[in-house]
Amino acid sequence: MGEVILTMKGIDKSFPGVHALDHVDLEVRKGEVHALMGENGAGKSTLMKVLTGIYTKDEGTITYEGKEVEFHNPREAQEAGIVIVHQELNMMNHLTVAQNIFIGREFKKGFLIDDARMNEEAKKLFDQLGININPAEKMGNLTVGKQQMCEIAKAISHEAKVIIFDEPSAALTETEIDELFKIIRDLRAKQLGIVYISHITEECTKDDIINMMVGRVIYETPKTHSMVASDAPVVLKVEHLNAGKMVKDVSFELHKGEILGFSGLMGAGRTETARALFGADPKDSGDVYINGEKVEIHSPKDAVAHGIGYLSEDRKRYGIVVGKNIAENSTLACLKNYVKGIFIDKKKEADITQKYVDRLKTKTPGIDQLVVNLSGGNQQKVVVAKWLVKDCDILIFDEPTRGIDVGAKSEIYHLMNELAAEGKSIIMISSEMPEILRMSDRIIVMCEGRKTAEIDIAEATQEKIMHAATLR
Amino acid sequence: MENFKNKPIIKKLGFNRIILVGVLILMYLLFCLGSGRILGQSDLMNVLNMVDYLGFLALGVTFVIATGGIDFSIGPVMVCSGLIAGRLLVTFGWPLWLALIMCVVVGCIFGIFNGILVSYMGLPSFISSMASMMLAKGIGSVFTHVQNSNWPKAGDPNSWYKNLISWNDIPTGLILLIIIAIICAIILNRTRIGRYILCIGSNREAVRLSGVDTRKWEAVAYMICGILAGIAAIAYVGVITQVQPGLGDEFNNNAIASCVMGGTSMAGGIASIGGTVIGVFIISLLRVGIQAMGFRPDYQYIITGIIVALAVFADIRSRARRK
Amino acid sequence: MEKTGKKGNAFTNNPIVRAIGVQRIVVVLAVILLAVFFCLMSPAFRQYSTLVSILDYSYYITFMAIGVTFCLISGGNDLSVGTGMICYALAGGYLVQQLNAPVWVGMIVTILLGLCFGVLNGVMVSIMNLPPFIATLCSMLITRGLGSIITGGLAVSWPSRSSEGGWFRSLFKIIDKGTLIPVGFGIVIIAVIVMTIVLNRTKIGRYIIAIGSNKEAARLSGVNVVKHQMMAYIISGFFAGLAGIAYAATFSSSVAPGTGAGLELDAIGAAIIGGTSMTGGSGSIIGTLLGVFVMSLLKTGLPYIGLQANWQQIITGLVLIAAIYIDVLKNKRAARK
Amino acid sequence: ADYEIVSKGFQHQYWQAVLKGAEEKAAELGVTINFVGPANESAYEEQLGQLNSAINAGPKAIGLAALSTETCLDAIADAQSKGIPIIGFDSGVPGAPEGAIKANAATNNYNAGALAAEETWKAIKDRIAAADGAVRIGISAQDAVSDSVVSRGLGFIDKIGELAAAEGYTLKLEGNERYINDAKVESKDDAKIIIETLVPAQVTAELSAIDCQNLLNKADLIALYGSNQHSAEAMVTANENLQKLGTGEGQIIGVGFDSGAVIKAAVKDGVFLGAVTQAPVAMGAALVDLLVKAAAGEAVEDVDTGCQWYTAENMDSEEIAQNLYD
Ligand SMILES: Nc1ncnc2c1ncn2[C@@H]1O[C@H](COP(=O)(O)OP(=O)(O)OP(=O)(O)O)[C@@H](O)[C@H]1O
Ligand SMILES: Nc1ncnc2c1ncn2[C@@H]1O[C@H](COP(=O)(O)OP(=O)(O)OP(=O)(O)O)[C@@H](O)[C@H]1O
Ligand SMILES: [Mg+2]
Ligand SMILES: [Mg+2]
Repeated sequence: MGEVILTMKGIDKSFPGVHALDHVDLEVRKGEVHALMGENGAGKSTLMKVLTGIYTKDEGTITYEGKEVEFHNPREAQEAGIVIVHQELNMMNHLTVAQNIFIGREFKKGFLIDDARMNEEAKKLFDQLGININPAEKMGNLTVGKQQMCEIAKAISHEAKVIIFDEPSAALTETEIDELFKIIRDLRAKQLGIVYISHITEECTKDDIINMMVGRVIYETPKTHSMVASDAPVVLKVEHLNAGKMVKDVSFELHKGEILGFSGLMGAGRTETARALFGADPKDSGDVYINGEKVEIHSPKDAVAHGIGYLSEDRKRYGIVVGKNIAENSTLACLKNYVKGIFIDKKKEADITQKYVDRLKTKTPGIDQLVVNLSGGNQQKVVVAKWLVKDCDILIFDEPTRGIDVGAKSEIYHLMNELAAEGKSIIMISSEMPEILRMSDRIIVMCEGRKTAEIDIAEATQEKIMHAATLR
Repeated sequence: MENFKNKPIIKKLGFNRIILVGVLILMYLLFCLGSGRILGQSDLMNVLNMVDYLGFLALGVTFVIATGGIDFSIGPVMVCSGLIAGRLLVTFGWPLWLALIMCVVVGCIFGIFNGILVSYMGLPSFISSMASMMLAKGIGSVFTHVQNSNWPKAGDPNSWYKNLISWNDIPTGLILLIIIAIICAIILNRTRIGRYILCIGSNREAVRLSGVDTRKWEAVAYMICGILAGIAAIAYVGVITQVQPGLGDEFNNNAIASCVMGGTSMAGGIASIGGTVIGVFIISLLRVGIQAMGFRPDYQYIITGIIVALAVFADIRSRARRK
Repeated sequence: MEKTGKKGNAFTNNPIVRAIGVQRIVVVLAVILLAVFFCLMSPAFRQYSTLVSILDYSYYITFMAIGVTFCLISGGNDLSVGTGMICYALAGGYLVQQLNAPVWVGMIVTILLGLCFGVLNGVMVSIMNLPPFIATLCSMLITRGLGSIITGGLAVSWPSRSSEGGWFRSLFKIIDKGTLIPVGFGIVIIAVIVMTIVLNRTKIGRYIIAIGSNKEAARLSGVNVVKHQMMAYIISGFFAGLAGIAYAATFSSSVAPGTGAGLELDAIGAAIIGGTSMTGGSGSIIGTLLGVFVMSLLKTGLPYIGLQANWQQIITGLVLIAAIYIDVLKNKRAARK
Repeated sequence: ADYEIVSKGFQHQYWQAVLKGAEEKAAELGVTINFVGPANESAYEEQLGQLNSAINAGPKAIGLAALSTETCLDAIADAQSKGIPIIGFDSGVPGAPEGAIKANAATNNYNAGALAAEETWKAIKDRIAAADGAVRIGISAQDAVSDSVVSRGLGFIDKIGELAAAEGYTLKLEGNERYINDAKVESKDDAKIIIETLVPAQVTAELSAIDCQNLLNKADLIALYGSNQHSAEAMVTANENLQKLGTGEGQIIGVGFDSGAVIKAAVKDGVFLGAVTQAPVAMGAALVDLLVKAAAGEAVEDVDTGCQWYTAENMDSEEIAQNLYD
């Protein structure tokens, strides 16, 4: 066993409403890969953010190279040799790849930044990693996967002693993942301490050491066969949908009371499909039928009028109106029904909001609580409530459990099954394989904007899905 | 202190609003001391002259700022309305009531125009309102051949419009302003328009994805702003009688300053009509007070600048702490 | 293009075109077209002296616009450059005219004052976290008042060409036996080159772009966001000071207090026309220079073709709307790719 | 203060000279004055606020140079009802109701414009006669709304018209409508003399200078008149590149108005033929004199504080120099 380079002891951190880290211990040794596993929202990212000074810890100690340390910002951590590949991409799209990689420590010639040298160095780095990216390209022009590789290259280019990979594989194809593991093995050989965060068990057993587990897995009883009657009517039919670069000739059907899972890698175009269907982005061609009738959807307004609701993957950006309270968010999609004369009927609004707060078990001191002050899971429930208040028959749930804690997650699963049983039809987009496998009645797999497979739950396996997801 | 802040009544009124009223009173006392006399009714009427038209402008721009936008054209639009309606009244012999309606109509047209540029064509509001400010100035000048518009003087049979602003020492203008402010507050807080406007300012995409026609409602905010600029034109001529082409920039700054001072957030989503009105009073009192104390008018700019910066800073801090 | 989502057409794919940037080519064409149009319409416009005048009146706007470009790229704005410029020129001129200080002292004071207000804006924006719009609106009010207070409300005339200290006017234009040499354009070119290098080849510029592009990412990458955001405003303040000097040097008229409001819009408009994004992260100094020329050509040219004053504003307003709309459409298309 | 004086502005030295005259006189008479003015000459409502403040301060009398009479009427009535006499100065309070203004201490701007025209005419008379086609006289005016500026333009146009008619020439008026419509001169199409008045879109040094350049660039221009300090200074700026103004052969006659370092230098260097100056110091003094008398209830009547034509030759004479300020 290698020498211990980093010890975190009794780390505790709370956010309003969420106890993200509960006295967590972690030990990192040189020349070993430490897999940090746990469900979404288990606190993995938070732990690493505490380590690198992005968040300040409430309690606990960090010992690095024998000394107790406390980093105040990522730069200090970097300088000490701890770098992090963030889960969310942290790129400046207006700068080039090389400029992004060397930001904060540019090569200089006198006063001037030596961009040529930076390009060269970046090229060397990429060659060493076996990736093919033009260092002079603008970051904004790269695909998500390539951006992720740049982020990794950036981390490696530091004189790092400890590198943390926060779910780097989520955006990568299988070949890219293989490349990544090769890189990680090289780094291990160089006696670096490596923390690898993931919640996909398979990924970690590919390598050797599993160091710790945070959080626990909570799923509904898995489905082994579709819960939908074989003669259930088709409520939504999409034919030859094309939109921009990311949606190419997508067709599918959704039955009444069905949960239709959409699987694929990040960037597969599932969100884009949903947005085009919902009218949020313009579509180029394609027909949509609801209950057998052709409908024209050009804006979310049309979609909502036809009884479709869309729960976006990026809650903060597209889901909740942060500065407003629960009641205001809940009635946003059908405020028309809550006016008396020209005035908003606050009483009626409060009643309906309270009803769904109770039904969804939203944890809040009151319905006039601002949504910003709620935890992620409860925010998600507010968005769900919005569509339930509108009484939509077709619900599109895009990554419904992303970034919410385990308890809330299981409640959302429960709720989805309940809704489906009530006869609502749900499209569930998810990047989590277990979630897809356990919740869906049928699974559609996408890759690079195309539908590559449609699998009934009875036949679905992880391998089948992964295969289809990387089918170019 | 924390206790006091958390009292329901205080929470409802807003702690910062109360502080602002305190500032207002303090300023008044300071000016009384500084000028060595009690600033009495006629001084206050003097304050009200400015409060009236500035108040309408600031109320209007509050709606636009609530959507997260900005309107730099309100001042010139106000002037343009006054010019056009005045010329129709005097040169073309339109009846007074029609001219007054024209003020509002011209303002409304500009508001709709701005709304189209920003919400339907997607131009950044800062720069597009800058362009429509040039248009308003240009159109006002072209329509009047770069002449002043002289509205009927007091005593003229056609001068009853002045009674709208002050009538036998009754500050009718203030009453009008308060009524319209209350209407604005109701629109903003109790109706669909206001709800949508605030939500758009807070998170436009989320509102759009909820099936709301955000473009329409955003345009409505600009239209309300234009209409209020038209009403401001009436208040302006009611006091000033004469409108000169090419003016207006000055008024924008004062209106926007009153608005943000009162706690309306430039980022959108948070707006306070009451705060705006208090802001208008502070800026108007500042001008009159500085004159009463015998200082050069220039100090008023400096003090306004400092007060606005501090007020917004305090607001941001208190909001950050609440989170 | 809509259909396939392929990247642009033959023109936009041309490597030279891509290197220079479509927007800039459009602006260059606009400048050339406007110039040709005015030349055709008015013989008087086709003169060397008119060209020199256009240059004369563009210097101060260019300087303001260069500074504002940095603020815009950082994701902010600077509304205080117009009144600020006048305020600094008033203070400097006051020293020279009333207190008999040498001209160079006046010039240094002008620039120093600009720097001070740059620092003030920077503190308000990056440390106090005020929205840039509000922060600079406040300093716009403050500089506006301060200028008059310094001079006691008096207009100030900087030394005329013939008098002692008039040499500073020759920094911008040499008049040698009736021959005009617009040396100021040289200064502008130098400033443009230097600031282009600062923007693209130094840490300051790089970090300002990074902050405007993604402030959080820049922070996580260890960029000192506070310092470099402040830097953008300091640069803007410095150039506003320079603009003050250029204004004093190119106009024989006295510098009047209470003026200057509205000039910042010329500068911001020029930067936007030149392709700087209102949302930060991208922009170029050369584009800004071209934008200034569009504004100046309109201002100078329209009177020459006999348009009465008031129409000029309408046309400039419409041109501005058209320019931004092209930019909006371009971005929309880019987003679709 | 015993007396409140509300001027039109502060930024031109002209007002400082008025202030100087007023202060000297006040010291002499042993009274105190408070002299205020808005930030610029477009700030109507700011001036109204100042006038109201002045009235509220309860002075013995008020001196007023109104930017806009209409705007000030209510306040004037208020002062009247409070028994505070008002004395007009500079452009005074034209069109004020009968009896509201006790007296004016003012330059007669119309006459001042006419004076500029007479002097211009002397210099261009022979050239007009010698010219083959039509000749053009340009006027650069700051605006078309302020009474004093417009009167100086109209006085100039009407006088030229009168002098031209005496020689049998006709006039054509071009440019800003106000100057065309309000002039007494009739505009004829195939006239010998064209008078073109340009007004900038906004009062900035740049736009006025561009107007002047535009005029100077016209081949048939023989004279250019700037009707206040702003416009005359713009002429100097414009001429810097064109070098067309001067008194020599083939040069264009430049005529200015008011004083200030720039215009004085232009007159001295022969760029301008000359300029008209008002007598601000005398005006200030006359104003205070009238204020004191009016407050004492004495009968007062208008004082024309006069104007003078100055050239490189006479500008150093004591009579003129006292009215020239920097
Ligand atoms: N800035 C924040 N403010 C409030 N709550 C937060 C914040 N960051 C994280 N949380 C909450 O803390 C908990 C842990 O989040 P964290 O991002 O560490 O999870 P994770 O294990 O990385 O999950 P994932 O697998 O989705 O990345 C979550 O419930 C999350 O909502
Ligand atoms: N070429 C690209 N450049 C920049 N951003 C991209 C690109 N392609 C996709 N993205 C962004 O990456 C994110 C993921 O893409 P998308 O939503 O299409 O995939 P998905 O299948 O829904 O995956 P997931 O929901 O897991 O992110 C989206 O926010 C999308 O806008
Ligand atoms: Mg995470
Ligand atoms: Mg997605």
